[in-house]
Order: sequence, then structure tokens, then C-alpha cells
Amino acid sequence: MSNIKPIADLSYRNYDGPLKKPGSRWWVIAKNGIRIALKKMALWGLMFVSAWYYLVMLVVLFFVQQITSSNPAGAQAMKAFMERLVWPDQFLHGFSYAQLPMLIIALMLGAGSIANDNRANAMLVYLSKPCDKREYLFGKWIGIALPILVIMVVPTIIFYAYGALTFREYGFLKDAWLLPKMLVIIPIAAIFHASIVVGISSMFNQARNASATYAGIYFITNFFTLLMGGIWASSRGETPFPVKHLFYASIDGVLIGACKAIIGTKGSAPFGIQSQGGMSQVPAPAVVPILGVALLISVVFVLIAWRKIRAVEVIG
Amino acid sequence: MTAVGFVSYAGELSGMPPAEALRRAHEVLEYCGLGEARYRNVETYSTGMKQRIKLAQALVHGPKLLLLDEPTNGLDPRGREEMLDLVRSVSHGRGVNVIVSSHLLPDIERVCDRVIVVIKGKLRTAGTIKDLKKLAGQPADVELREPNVAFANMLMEKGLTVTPPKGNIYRVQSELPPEELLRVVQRTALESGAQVRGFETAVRTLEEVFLEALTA
Amino acid sequence: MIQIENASRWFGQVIGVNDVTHTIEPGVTALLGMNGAGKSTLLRLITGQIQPTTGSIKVFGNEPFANPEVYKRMGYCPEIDQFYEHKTGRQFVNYLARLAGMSAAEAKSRTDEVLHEVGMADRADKKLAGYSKGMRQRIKLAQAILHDPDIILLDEPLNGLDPVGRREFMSYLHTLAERGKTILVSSHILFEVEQMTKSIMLLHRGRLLAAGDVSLIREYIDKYPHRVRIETPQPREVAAKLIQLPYVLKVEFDEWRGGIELQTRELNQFFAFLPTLTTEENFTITGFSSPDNNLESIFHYLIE
Amino acid sequence: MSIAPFVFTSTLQDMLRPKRFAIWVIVAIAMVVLGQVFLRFTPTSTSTTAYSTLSELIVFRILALAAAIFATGVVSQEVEQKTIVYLLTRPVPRPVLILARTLAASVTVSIVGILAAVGTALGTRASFGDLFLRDCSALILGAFAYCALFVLVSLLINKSMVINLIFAFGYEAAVPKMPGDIYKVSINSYLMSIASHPKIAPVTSDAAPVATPAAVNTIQPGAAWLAMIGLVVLCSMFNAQWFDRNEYVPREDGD
Repeated sequence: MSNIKPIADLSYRNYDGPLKKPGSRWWVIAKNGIRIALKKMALWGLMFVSAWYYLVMLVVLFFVQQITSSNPAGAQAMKAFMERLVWPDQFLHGFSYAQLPMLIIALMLGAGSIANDNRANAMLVYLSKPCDKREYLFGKWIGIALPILVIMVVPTIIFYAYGALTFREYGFLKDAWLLPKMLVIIPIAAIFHASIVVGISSMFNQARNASATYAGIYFITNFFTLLMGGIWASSRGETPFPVKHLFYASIDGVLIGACKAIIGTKGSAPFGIQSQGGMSQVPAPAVVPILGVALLISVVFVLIAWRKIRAVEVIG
Repeated sequence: MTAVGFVSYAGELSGMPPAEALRRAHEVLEYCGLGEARYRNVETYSTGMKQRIKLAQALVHGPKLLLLDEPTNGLDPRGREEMLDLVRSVSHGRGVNVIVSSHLLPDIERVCDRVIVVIKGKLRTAGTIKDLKKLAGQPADVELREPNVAFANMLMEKGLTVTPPKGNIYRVQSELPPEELLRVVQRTALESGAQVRGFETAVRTLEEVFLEALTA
Repeated sequence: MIQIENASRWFGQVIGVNDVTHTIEPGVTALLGMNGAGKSTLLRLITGQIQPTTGSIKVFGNEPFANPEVYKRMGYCPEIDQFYEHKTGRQFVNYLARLAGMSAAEAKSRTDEVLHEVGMADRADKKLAGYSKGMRQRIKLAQAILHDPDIILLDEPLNGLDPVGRREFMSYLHTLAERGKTILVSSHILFEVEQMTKSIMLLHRGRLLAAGDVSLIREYIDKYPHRVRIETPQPREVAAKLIQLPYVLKVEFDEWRGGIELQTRELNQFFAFLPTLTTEENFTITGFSSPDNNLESIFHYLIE
Repeated sequence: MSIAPFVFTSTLQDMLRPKRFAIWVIVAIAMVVLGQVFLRFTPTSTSTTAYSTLSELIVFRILALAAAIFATGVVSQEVEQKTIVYLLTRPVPRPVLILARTLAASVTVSIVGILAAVGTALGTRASFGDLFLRDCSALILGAFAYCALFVLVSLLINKSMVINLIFAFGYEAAVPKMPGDIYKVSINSYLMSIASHPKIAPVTSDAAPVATPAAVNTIQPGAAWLAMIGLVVLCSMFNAQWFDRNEYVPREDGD
């Protein structure tokens, strides 16, 4: 018994424990990115803000129900209101009003993702580990796409469940494919946001500049949509060719257009307010081209990120 | 990101399971002398501590080969000493082979056993530092309290070759064994009124080895 | 000539420099200290980038803060590694030469001259972004000696240079010092500082802990008596002899490398006595040296 | 004082360097395209009204944006990138340094403004008549005013770019349209009075008002000129004194 030395040797000892093969590093990177983001309180606030349309609709529908059940006269008004409600449009509005908060969330998650690594030239740390560029980029990308996907899906499912349970007789379930369609467009939106942010983040070495640029692009293209909307509204009759398509030529325009196309609705004023014309009724673009544009933009930005990520800065 | 977070993240990136990575992160931070600052945010670290955490994240997954690029860059004297001791303690007798690249040759002498000199992409000299520093003919370096010309001349009269002094250090060449040579040197010093403050077998500094390799 | 009288400087609550008084003479002076001891602050005070909170600093007799007169005769090599990345090395140095008041032609010739001196004559036409650390350092050194200043302040001048570059620049500094220039070098690499100069200024937590000639300073460190190491195959016998000497305080045996190490305050007396051991009493001693007679140990003793 | 010309020309060269100035040329070209598009889609407007609308809505915004960007290049960008130490330890009096650099920035921004105005005129096929010349003088004066002001802000606050941008896009866009006399406190109103565009027909639609009619602007061009020149002189004198007295050392752990 006595040959065990009473005092341990705390000097450096080697680690010979298990080492996983490369291929699982992207989840490590993604998990780390999400953990850092979740620490920011603003993110939680934005999550609720992004679902504000659904929340408001829930409150509106709840009160409409209360009023009608209390006095029969109200029932008449409620039936009229319910008839007017086009359910797919509620999801369209829920989805489109979520895009701006989504953009901000994407920036919070991803603006610094590669930019900070560029500044701290942490690329040396990553790529000197058994983790190659593919995993690095995919890890960073998932770190943005996954949270956005979850933040958008949860309110949609809650609203769908509430609608399906209480408003079946008002034709909520008329379009049986409504939920599956939403479950198609939401991942596309997540891919779209994540790819752009990853691409832009890799072009800078400061999160601040990356966010400023992306915000700049967003507002400039948005201004463009505003202009087109204005022109479309003022020339009520026929819609000159470019306007119908250029209307969707902004960051959230592409997504809103894709959502309209997938759900297959012309769109209507929010909250079931009666109004004809106006921007919300610009006809939906064709499905394939708008999705093609969305995916093309995503691929382009991911390629930008791929080219920009280099362990050693080779200067000509 | 805290130090522990960063090092365990680096561990996971190397393939370690999360639990192992965290345990090992604490251990490695302790070795690198960052034990008490392990929960602090890495951005608040001083340059010295940043150099040490770089070493920590390189060691976390128990590498067999460690590549260090200018490990003592930007460190103050005490920081450099600690870093050099750290590198020595990690490598000698621990099965970790270390390659250090640095412009500070005395640092290299302190840490490394072997040296490779690469000039313009080609390998010029290689070998253990002990051999490279050996000087043919075992000359001795005699350090006087202050330079003394008489002392040098007297030595030469006694058949010893003396190179011109660098500061107050004279290099004396002879076939005598060191203790005999010392006696001769000290007797000459007494005669010439000089005071000998140091007597060592002369060695080439690594810098001389480098410069020689350059001109070869 | 630089006179510093009771100069101190705070950044909010952080103490940069605290009541430093010293006059820096022509020749090479080394500014030493740990990270955060106040070296950069002192350099910024002397180069007039900041003003002292108390006390005063005089360079050539007048206030350096935002004072073009002083800058005409002062060169400064900062520690930063930032440049105008889009310019080439030659353009950068030429730009600063023109700013120093030189005419276009004068600036061009002086730039070529200086680039040659720092060994960058043939490589100065690439964009600064693509320079190695050593090349950037040489460009910084070039702009510091551009207008042949009488005072040159260098913050970590050899940072990133290869051994040959270091050797060349140290000898270059030596020639400048001989031409009567006042050179202040802030550096962490003590064995290089030792080869450059004997006179140092040691800052510690903002205070000037020691200033002057290194060997003189060594005398005053009485907490750590001088050490002498003796290589001998008869350690015990030699030790027995040495213990008799009144001024020998302590003798240690080095198990690992053999030989003995002793401590004494009277180096002169000891070294006067030592020859008797080898010549008269026939002890075999193969060598002896004083291991702590270098700047590193002095720095270590003072900072503890 | 002989060093001032060099400081001015070197800074101007630096600001007009292709990599940095190209974006503004592209903006001018974009104005040509925008002019065409605007003309085609608003059949009711003639080329002068189109030019005036676009000039007021976009060209003067571009001017303010360029001023915010180039003004930071005068001092605060150098401080942030720590290269300011090379300028401050040169034998150049600080007032000369900052005034010459601000002048260079103002000239650059004027060029940007005029390029944009030329682009708009080409786009809307407007004649280069006296309306265009009035616009140019307003743009040049605006460039000097904005640059002097934004350099002043950059001397006082270190993260000044954001504040300048908010001023350029928020304050300068909103205040001139406010009722009452408050519009007299915004540079844009003075520039508008110098440029004195003809009353523009409002382009309204129920969705989002694209351009609202300008509030009644009672500033006389002469008074406007005086006000602007006064502003430039005042700011420049303040900048010179302030820069000469204060420390501009990049912030990092005070070693």
C-alpha cells in the first residue's frame, strides 16, 4: 500500500482521452454561437416583438368572441367579421411583420459571427484544430438559421393550434395544406436571413460595420419598394410591368413575395380591416422565380463567405 | 467569453467531449498560471495573460506536437521568464515535442535543446545547441574589473594568444588545462595590477552561430 | 536634453506616471519597467502627445505639448502597428518627410537615404498592407530618424526584427549616440538593452524606482549581496577555506552541476583574495563567474 | 505657414483616391438612372420639377452623407486607427493641420455634391441653367458648412460618425418641414433658400406620402449666404483652438 506517493504530481500531464473524429465540429460552433446570443437580453425581447401580429390577432379574436357570447346582437357583427377574415392572409401578415425583427435578430446572432473572428484573427485557432472550413462556415450558418427558424415556427404553430381548435366552423381548416405551406416558407426565410448575414459578416472585421451595411442595404431596398408601391397605388388601373416584380425587390419583399406565392393568396389588409387597393394587394409573384431568387441570393452570399474565410491573409 | 469558456470551446473544437473539455480546461489554465483569472472575460486580459491563454488553448487536447510562434512576443521581463519556464515544464519529460520560432536567440537557448537555422528557405545549420556553441580549442573568457592593456601584453609574452577585448572581456587561447590556465592568468593579473572578475570556458553565442550560418 | 520635474499623469483613476524627476542626458538611455509601469505614458509626455497633470517636462528647454519647435528636432518611433495601409513604404516615409517641412526634392532624397539605412531601399515600393512585422518596424524606424533629430524616442524599436536586423540597428544607435544625440529606448529585451547602454531608468507602478548607471545601482541593492559561482572538483575543501573570510556571508553547494555558489558584499576584497587560493594553496579551480551581474537579475531584484 | 498647401493637397489626394471615391461616382451614375425612372413614372412632372424634387430629396441628402463620412476622415478616423501619432509629432502647427484637412474634406464633398447634381440633371434632361448653378453654389456652401460642423462634432465626441449620420438624415430631413420658425435652425433650410427650387407639385398617394410640399421658407438667399459663411468661420475657429489645446491619444489600456 505504501508505494502510492502521498503527494500528487500536479505538473503538466497529457490528455489521452477520447477525441471525436472531425465532422461533428459544426455543432460545437453553432452551439457556442447560440449560447453567446442567448445571453443578450435584447434577443428575448425581440423574440416576442417578432410575433406581435399573432399576439394582437389572438387578443382581437378573443374579445370578438367575448362580446358576441355576452349579447346576441353582437353575434351578427361577429359573423360578418369572421366571414371577412381570410385565414391564410393572417399567417401571411404574421410572417411578413416578423421579417424586420427577424432581420435584427439575425444581425444580433450573426453580424459578429465571422467579423469578430476576422478582427481577432481567431481563424488561426479554428483552422489549426481538426475542423475544416466547411464545418466552420456550416457551424456559423446553423448558429443563425436554427434560432431564427425556431423563433418563427413557434408563434405560427401556437396561432394555428388556437385557430384550429376555436374557429373550425369559420373555415379555419378550409385550406388543409395551410400549416405545411407555412412550414415550407419559414425554413426558406431562415436560410435566406442566415446566408446574407454570414456573407456580410465575413466581409468586415467589425460587427458594427457589418450590421450598418446590412441595415443600409435593407433600408435602401425598402425605400425602393416604397417608391414602387406608391407608383402602383397612384396608377390604379394596369400595373406597368416592372412594378409588379420590382415591388418584391427588397430584402423582406423577396420573403413576403415567396410567402404569398406559396400560400397562394393575393393578400389583404391586416386585421381584417376593409380596404381596397393599397400596397398589401399587389398581386403575388409566380412561385418558382421568387423562390429561385431567394435561394440564389442565399447561395451567392454563402459563397462570398466561403471565399472570404482564409486562415492566412494572403496580400498581393 | 470567459477564459474557461474559451479554452473548453477550443477543446471541443479539437474533438473532446464537452465534459472532458471543461475539466481539462480548468487543469490547463492552472498549469499556465491563469488559475485565479479563469472566470474573467478574455478581453480584459493583459498581453502577458493573452500569450498564456493562447498556450493553454493549444495544450487543452493533449497534443504531442506543439508549434509556438514568438511565444514571448510583447511580454515584460517577468512575463517572458514565466512563459519560458512554462514551455520548458510542458515539454521536457512530458512527451510533448515543441517547435519554437523566435527572434530572441537567448530565449531559444533557455528553452530548446536543438536548433534549425533556415535562411532563404534552405536549411543552413542544424544540431544540438550544446555542440553548436562549442568553440574549437577550448579558449577561455577572462573578465577584468576594468580593461588593462599591460595584462594583455604580458599574457602574449607568455605565449598565449589573446584576442582584442570586447568591453573588459579578453579571450585567451592555450593548450593548458583550465586550472593551469587560470593560475597563469591570475599570476599575470597580479603582476599587471588587474583584477580578474570572471574566468569561464568561452562558448559561441547562438547569435554568432546564426550570423556565421548566414555568411557561410 | 530632457528635464522631467515631478511629472505625474493620471487617466481618470488609473495612475500613469507618479512624480517622476530626472534629466535625460545625451547618449542612449534605456527605459525599463513591467507592462503597466508607465513607460508609454512617460514617452507620450515627452513627445508632447499628452500634458502632465502635475509637474513639468521640458524638451530643449520648452514645453513639448503640441509644440512644432520641439518636433523639428525630435524623432519618435511609436509602439503601434497601425499604418496608412494603402500607401507604400516609400510614400509613407516621403509623406512624413514633407510634413516635417522638407521640400519635394529634399524629401525624396532624404527618404531614399533613410530607407537605405534601415535596409528597406529595395523593398519599399510594395503596399504597407503586405509588409512583414520586421519590415513595418524598419519603416517606423526610418520615419523616426528622417529629419536627423537630436532627440530620438524609441518604443520597442527591435520588435519583430530578425537577429541580423537587431544587430545592425543596435550598432546604428551606437553611432547616433556618439554623434551626441539623446536616445531613449523603451524595451523589454534586457539582454539587448545591456548591449546598448549602461544608463537606465526603471519605472515601477508609475514611480521612478531607479535611474542611472547599472553597476552603480547594483551596489545599492543591499538586500541581495553579490553572488559568485566557482567551478571546482574540490567543492568542500574550497568552501572550508572560503568560510574563514569575514566578508563571505553564505556558501551553497550546487548538487546538480557541482561547484559552489557564495554571497558577499565586498566583491573587491573577495576577488583580491581569490588568486591566493589558486596560486599559493594549489586548489584546482576550473572557472568562476558572477551569475547575477546582469541587467536581468538587477531588474528581478528591484522589482520583487 | 508654408506647410499648409502640402497638408491640403496630400489630404485631398488621399480622399480622392479611386478606392475611396469610386462609390460616389457610382452614386452620381445612379442619379442619372433614378432621374430617368422618375421622369417615366410621373407623367405629370416636367424635367425642372423632377430635377428639383430629386435634388431636394436625394442630392442634398447625399451631400450630408458624404460630409459625415469625409469629416470623420479628418481627425476621428486617424485617432481610431492610432495613426494620429504620426501627424501630431510632426512640426506642423495643429491649427494648420486641422484647417487644411477640413478644407480638403470640404472640397471633396463639394465635388461629390456637384457630381450628384450633374447626374440628376442628365437623368431628368434638365438644362444646366441658373437653377443648376444656384444648386451648385448651395451644394458647395453646404459642403463647407456640413464639414466644418461634423469635424467639430468629431473633435468633441469620439464615436461621432453615428451622431453625424443621425443629424444628416433625421434632423436635417425633419426640421426644415416643421411649422413655425424652427426650420431656421437647420442648415438644409438655408441651402434650400440659396438653391430656391420652384414650388414642387406634391406626389401624394394614400399609401405613403413620397414627397411633401416644403414649408414656407422665408429666409432670403443673401441672409442664407451670410449665415452659412458665419457658421463655417465660427466652427473653423473653434476647431483650430480646440484641437490645439486638447489631447488626441488613442484610448487603450493606459500603460
